[in-house]
Amino acid sequence: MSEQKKTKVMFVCRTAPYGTIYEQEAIEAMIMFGAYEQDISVSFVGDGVFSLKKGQDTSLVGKKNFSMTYPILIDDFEISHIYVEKESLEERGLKEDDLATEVEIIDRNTLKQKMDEMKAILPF
Amino acid sequence: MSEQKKTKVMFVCRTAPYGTIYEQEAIEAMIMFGAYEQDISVSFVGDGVFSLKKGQDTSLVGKKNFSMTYPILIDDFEISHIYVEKESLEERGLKEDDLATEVEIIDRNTLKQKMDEMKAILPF
Amino acid sequence: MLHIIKKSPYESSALSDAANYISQNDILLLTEDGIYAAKKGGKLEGFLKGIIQKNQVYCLLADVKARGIQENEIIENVKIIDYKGFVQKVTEHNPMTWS
Amino acid sequence: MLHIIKKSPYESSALSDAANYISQNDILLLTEDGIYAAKKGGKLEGFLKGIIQKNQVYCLLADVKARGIQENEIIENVKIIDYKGFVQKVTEHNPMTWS
Amino acid sequence: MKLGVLVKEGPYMHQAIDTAYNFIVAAMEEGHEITSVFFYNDGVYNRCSTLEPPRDERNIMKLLTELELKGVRLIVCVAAGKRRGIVNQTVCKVEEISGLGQLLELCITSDRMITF
Amino acid sequence: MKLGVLVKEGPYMHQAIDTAYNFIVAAMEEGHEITSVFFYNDGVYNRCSTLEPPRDERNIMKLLTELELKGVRLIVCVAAGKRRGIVNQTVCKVEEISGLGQLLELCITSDRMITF
Repeated sequence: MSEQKKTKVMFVCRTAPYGTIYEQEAIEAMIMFGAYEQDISVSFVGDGVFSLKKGQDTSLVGKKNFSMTYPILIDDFEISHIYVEKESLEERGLKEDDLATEVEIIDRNTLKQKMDEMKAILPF
Repeated sequence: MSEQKKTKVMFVCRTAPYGTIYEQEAIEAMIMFGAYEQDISVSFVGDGVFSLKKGQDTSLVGKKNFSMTYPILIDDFEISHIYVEKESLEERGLKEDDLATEVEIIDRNTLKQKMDEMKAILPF
Repeated sequence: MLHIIKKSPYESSALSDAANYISQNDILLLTEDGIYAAKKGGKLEGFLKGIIQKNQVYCLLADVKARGIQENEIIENVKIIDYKGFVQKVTEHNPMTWS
Repeated sequence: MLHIIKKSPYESSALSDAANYISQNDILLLTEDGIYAAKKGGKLEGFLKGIIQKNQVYCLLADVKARGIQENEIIENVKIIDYKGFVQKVTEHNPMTWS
Repeated sequence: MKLGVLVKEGPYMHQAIDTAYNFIVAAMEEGHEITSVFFYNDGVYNRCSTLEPPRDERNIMKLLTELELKGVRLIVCVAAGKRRGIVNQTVCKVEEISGLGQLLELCITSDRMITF
Repeated sequence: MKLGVLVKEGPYMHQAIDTAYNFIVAAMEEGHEITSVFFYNDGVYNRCSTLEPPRDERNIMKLLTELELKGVRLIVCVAAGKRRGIVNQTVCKVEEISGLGQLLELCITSDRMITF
């Protein structure tokens, strides 16, 4: 399929991990989507940025730690971009160092421009 | 059963109607509880006060209008008290006139004192 | 873009989160419990008025009526549309739901 | 009373609603996504510190760890307790969950 | 236009499926095509075959059957369904169960994707 | 102490049942009695008999069976269950289904009621 014909889809992740299943099921969808050779990107906005916090240890709550998946989304699952909103990080007292994986930290206006280019936006 | 032995239970309704089912299922529980001759009260706090707004017409959303039940909770279903928090009404621009039924409008501190007397609090 | 809100602004950050992403030519649609943002006299009235100065704001008739809000209780310049109007807005703008 | 919070203060009004009802001798327990209220450096740090000045505030160890928050990232004077500590607080105070 | 629909919340608990239903009916009346309705997260519960709401309340199963009869394709995510117990024995129609690839397919083939 | 538990959210979607489970285990270890666990609202989904979570994920049905074996009584609200399709054919145990009066009974007989 030629580059031009790829469909641009963005997951917009706005929820914190573990309190609800949204983030986990969003990742499950990202992984499946990666296999179809489209242009899939992921953005973290609002409480979604907490999903990337490093050092997660879910042993005492009895849940699966899915934060391990973020570092391999791009290389193993063909996700095009992982964007994180700068302002949301700052409001929550998080720095780049606090994140479990390498991401593109961009400001709201820049992220909005990316959203405007999408064919479909999937909020989680 | 003597007055002293009645169990004091309070429903604390904090959610707006129709967007979620919490208020409707709270009412269903209130109606059942009324039959057991205990001391059941209901309080509306935060967005819960919107449940009492008069003039609800659910015909276009296809849902049941359950606001008709509030005016008969005390007389028909033996609920002891319906309290509404004054500050929550004010913050939402609602006056006593806007409500679908007669209630006891009390301030936060007074409502808190009532809560402190309860054996069980059921949040909805 | 069409920004769709379905939670109450008094209990959820959905509207204020969305507000950061409403750029020129974007429109806002209040549905379900999001309707309460359009009610006059509440402490958040000023917030919605700020958005209205720059962008078109709509609210869904069926949800307004369900919640007992009369037309004269709706903040000025918020337009009321029905489900067909909702459909039309979706055809005109790419939708994003802030839930 | 024991006030239990399980939603993030950044997206839900649960904590600020509860704060209106925390009277003398009441205690606050942060669980699940409520944990984020106890994280240092966020824009809501001042809000929790206001509560701590008058009331005991606890957070649940299992939820703190799950969310990758280290002990030194927790606001001072917030006490960390495990599920047994949670149970003990419930036996000492009548619980109310603000969800 | 071709409109794809994603439903993420369960029946009765949230208004999502009611709003989606009314939106879809209006869209079809206006001559638009609904490419499919994909049920994800708690949305899969909308296709549980044993819903028994009180008689004076709307029956969401019937509303969705009505859409099906008008030609709307309903798809229940297999993974989200299994996790919640919406499987072959409990789903309205076994043929509705499908994978997440169908959601991406919807994004590709629809002019607009809307989430409820 | 006698502790009554009310669960209002469904499995996997929310953390409520996980927190409730860990709370109950800790309470029993400390010698407290769990009067019952009452499932209301979406909480009724926790007792759906067909949950099939992935193998590397916790199985909420098994966790609840474990509590039952320790003597904890589980009660599913009949009205909330019917509305959502958790009925005789789909619930883990038919005997668990009961009315809202049981919730009030719990308030009366428990020293504390806690909601998850």
